[in-house]
Amino acid sequence: MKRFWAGRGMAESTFEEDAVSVAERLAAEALIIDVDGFEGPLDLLLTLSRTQKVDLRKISVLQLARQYLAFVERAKALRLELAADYLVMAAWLAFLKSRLLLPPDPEEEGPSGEELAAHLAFQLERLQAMRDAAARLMARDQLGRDFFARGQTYEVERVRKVTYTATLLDLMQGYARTRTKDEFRPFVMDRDSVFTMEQALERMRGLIGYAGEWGDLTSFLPEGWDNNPVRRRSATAATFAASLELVKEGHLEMRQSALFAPIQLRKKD
Amino acid sequence: MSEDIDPKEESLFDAPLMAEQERMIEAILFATSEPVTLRELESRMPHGCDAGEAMVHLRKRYEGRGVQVVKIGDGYAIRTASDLGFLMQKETVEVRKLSRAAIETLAIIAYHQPVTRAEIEEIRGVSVSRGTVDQLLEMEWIRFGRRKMTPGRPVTFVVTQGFLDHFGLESARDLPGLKELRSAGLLESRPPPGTLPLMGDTEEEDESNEGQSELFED
Amino acid sequence: MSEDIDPKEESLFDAPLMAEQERMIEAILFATSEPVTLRELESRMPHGCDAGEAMVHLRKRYEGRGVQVVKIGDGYAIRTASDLGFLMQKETVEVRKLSRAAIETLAIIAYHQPVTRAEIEEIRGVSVSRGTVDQLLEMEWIRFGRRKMTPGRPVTFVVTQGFLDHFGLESARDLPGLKELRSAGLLESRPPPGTLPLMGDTEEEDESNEGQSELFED
Repeated sequence: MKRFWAGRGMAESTFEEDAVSVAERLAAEALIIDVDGFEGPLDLLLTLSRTQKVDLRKISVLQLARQYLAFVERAKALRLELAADYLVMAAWLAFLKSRLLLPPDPEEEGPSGEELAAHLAFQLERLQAMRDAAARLMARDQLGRDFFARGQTYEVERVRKVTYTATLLDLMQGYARTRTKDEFRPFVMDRDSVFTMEQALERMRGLIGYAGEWGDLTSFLPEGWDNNPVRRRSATAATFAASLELVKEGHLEMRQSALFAPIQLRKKD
Repeated sequence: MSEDIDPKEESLFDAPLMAEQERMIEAILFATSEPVTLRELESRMPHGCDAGEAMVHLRKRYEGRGVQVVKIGDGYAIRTASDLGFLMQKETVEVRKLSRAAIETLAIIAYHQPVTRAEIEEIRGVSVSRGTVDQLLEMEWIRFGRRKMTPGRPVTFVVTQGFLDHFGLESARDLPGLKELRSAGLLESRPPPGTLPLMGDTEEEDESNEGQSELFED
Repeated sequence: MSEDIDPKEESLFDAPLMAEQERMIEAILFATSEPVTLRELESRMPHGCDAGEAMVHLRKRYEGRGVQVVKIGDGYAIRTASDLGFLMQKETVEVRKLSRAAIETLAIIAYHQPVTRAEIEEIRGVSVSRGTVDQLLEMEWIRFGRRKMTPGRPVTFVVTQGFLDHFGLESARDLPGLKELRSAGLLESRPPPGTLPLMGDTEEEDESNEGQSELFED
């Protein structure tokens, strides 16, 4: 196939340079009307290749590239928006065209124009083959249309066993559900910044022995907990709650002289 | 019609051969869930068929076979021979959909195996009821794996061959990851009620991929 | 009863006679709409039965009849003869209309299995549209195969027994035109020389070379 491409490529470069026929232009115009009907550039190329009326194995990729580029040009002239992948293909085909037309540069790395063209032809042939295969498949006799399964499956009343079932989709969606639930998990407070009432109670029990005189609640806060507001609030709340607990137990007295005034504590004798 | 037409030629335009008619009623009785009357049979067969006569042949053909053509009211149906009823016990299963809790638990076991109960609870965010695990064990979709080498040496759960068979998987490794589920359009197209669309949370994905390959290394 | 023990009576404790076994599998197949494997059949039959041999007899018996015993993957099922479909308008279920993309994707999976999503996209030249794969999964015509042993270990798709059943195929090897396509090299996944702009995910491009004909190897 490679040899074939080499010969063809050279011949065309000599005689057919940029000779886009009127028929091709007309064909491109007709296709543009239907641009939404194509499933991507490969599908469009396959449709264009049919105008060559040859076996896909003998198709002229150079000619095809010209047809495609003509199509894109027409679309531009008509100010039609083409999806990006159509333009990517156009750029690639323009590159391929230049490779096919220029004599091969022995210095240059990478695949030759003929190799690239052969691969594109292979892709088109394979896509066409899959379409034909799909058509043959759908033309087969089908269950429930041409042949039939048992209408009545057996039912016996005597034994009744319950089984549970689930489909693969259920399973996968169930998993996705649990994994995405992370975002909903109830807020768990960062324990680094929480001074618990249990901690405060333990601390206060140790301290009240020394609290013979009225002292401000804030002076009972643990060390290092007043440097940031979150920690300070937590420590204050816990210490206050612990103090109330100790008042209830009869170990402590509390007072506050006015609304929002400092809260004071002392040991109860 | 002229007298001298060969009766054989006439038959080309007549009803199909009796053997054909017998095939026809056989196929209809097989595919139909309810008993079928002779009238219904004839209305579905080509013009001129005699379902009654075909039925006589068909019933004879099935005499002594594993299934029989029986008359039920005005209709006919194919039924299992009564002496073979014992073979049919498996057909009487009632199939119910697995509960959401069970599906989620099962999914977590499949994706994270071997996994402990505590780990399942951590992932689901709720405690796993005993009944759920028992049900999955009883269905033989999960079984106990090796104990974890962590304090308390908790038991782990893994999925069984029966699980793989049911879900048409060759191994639990073939289950698609979150990223693949999403790119295959399996998540967006029908989001289960009450779920947020999946965010492009790549960190989470990496985590789950990592976890998975780790778990499946043997 | 006579004093001499008849050898036939002894056989009560052996496997049933082959004619009996044939009746049994006939009854089971008639009662079930899904294909049943020989193993399943034997698990339901008395000990010592040979479902395989009984199947040979049964298939012969139904040759040319209105219903036939067909092989589908590993299983067997009874289906109506396809030339009698015209009698069945009543039973015809409206098969969900598949889009052209879905049909092509299905064909590519059937002929190229196990195949990755990236390979499907390479063949079709467009990305697999959302919903196509999950529609095929939901119809239970495709399922996940083994992951490819290539970077990223992408999931693969293969066709199911349900697919074979629906299209009356005994195995994926019997797909129409498979041999011709293979000998024409059209089922190969040729690496593109350099880069073509047609691929789906660039990261997955290079994975298409291995394991292609795994399922079809004889």
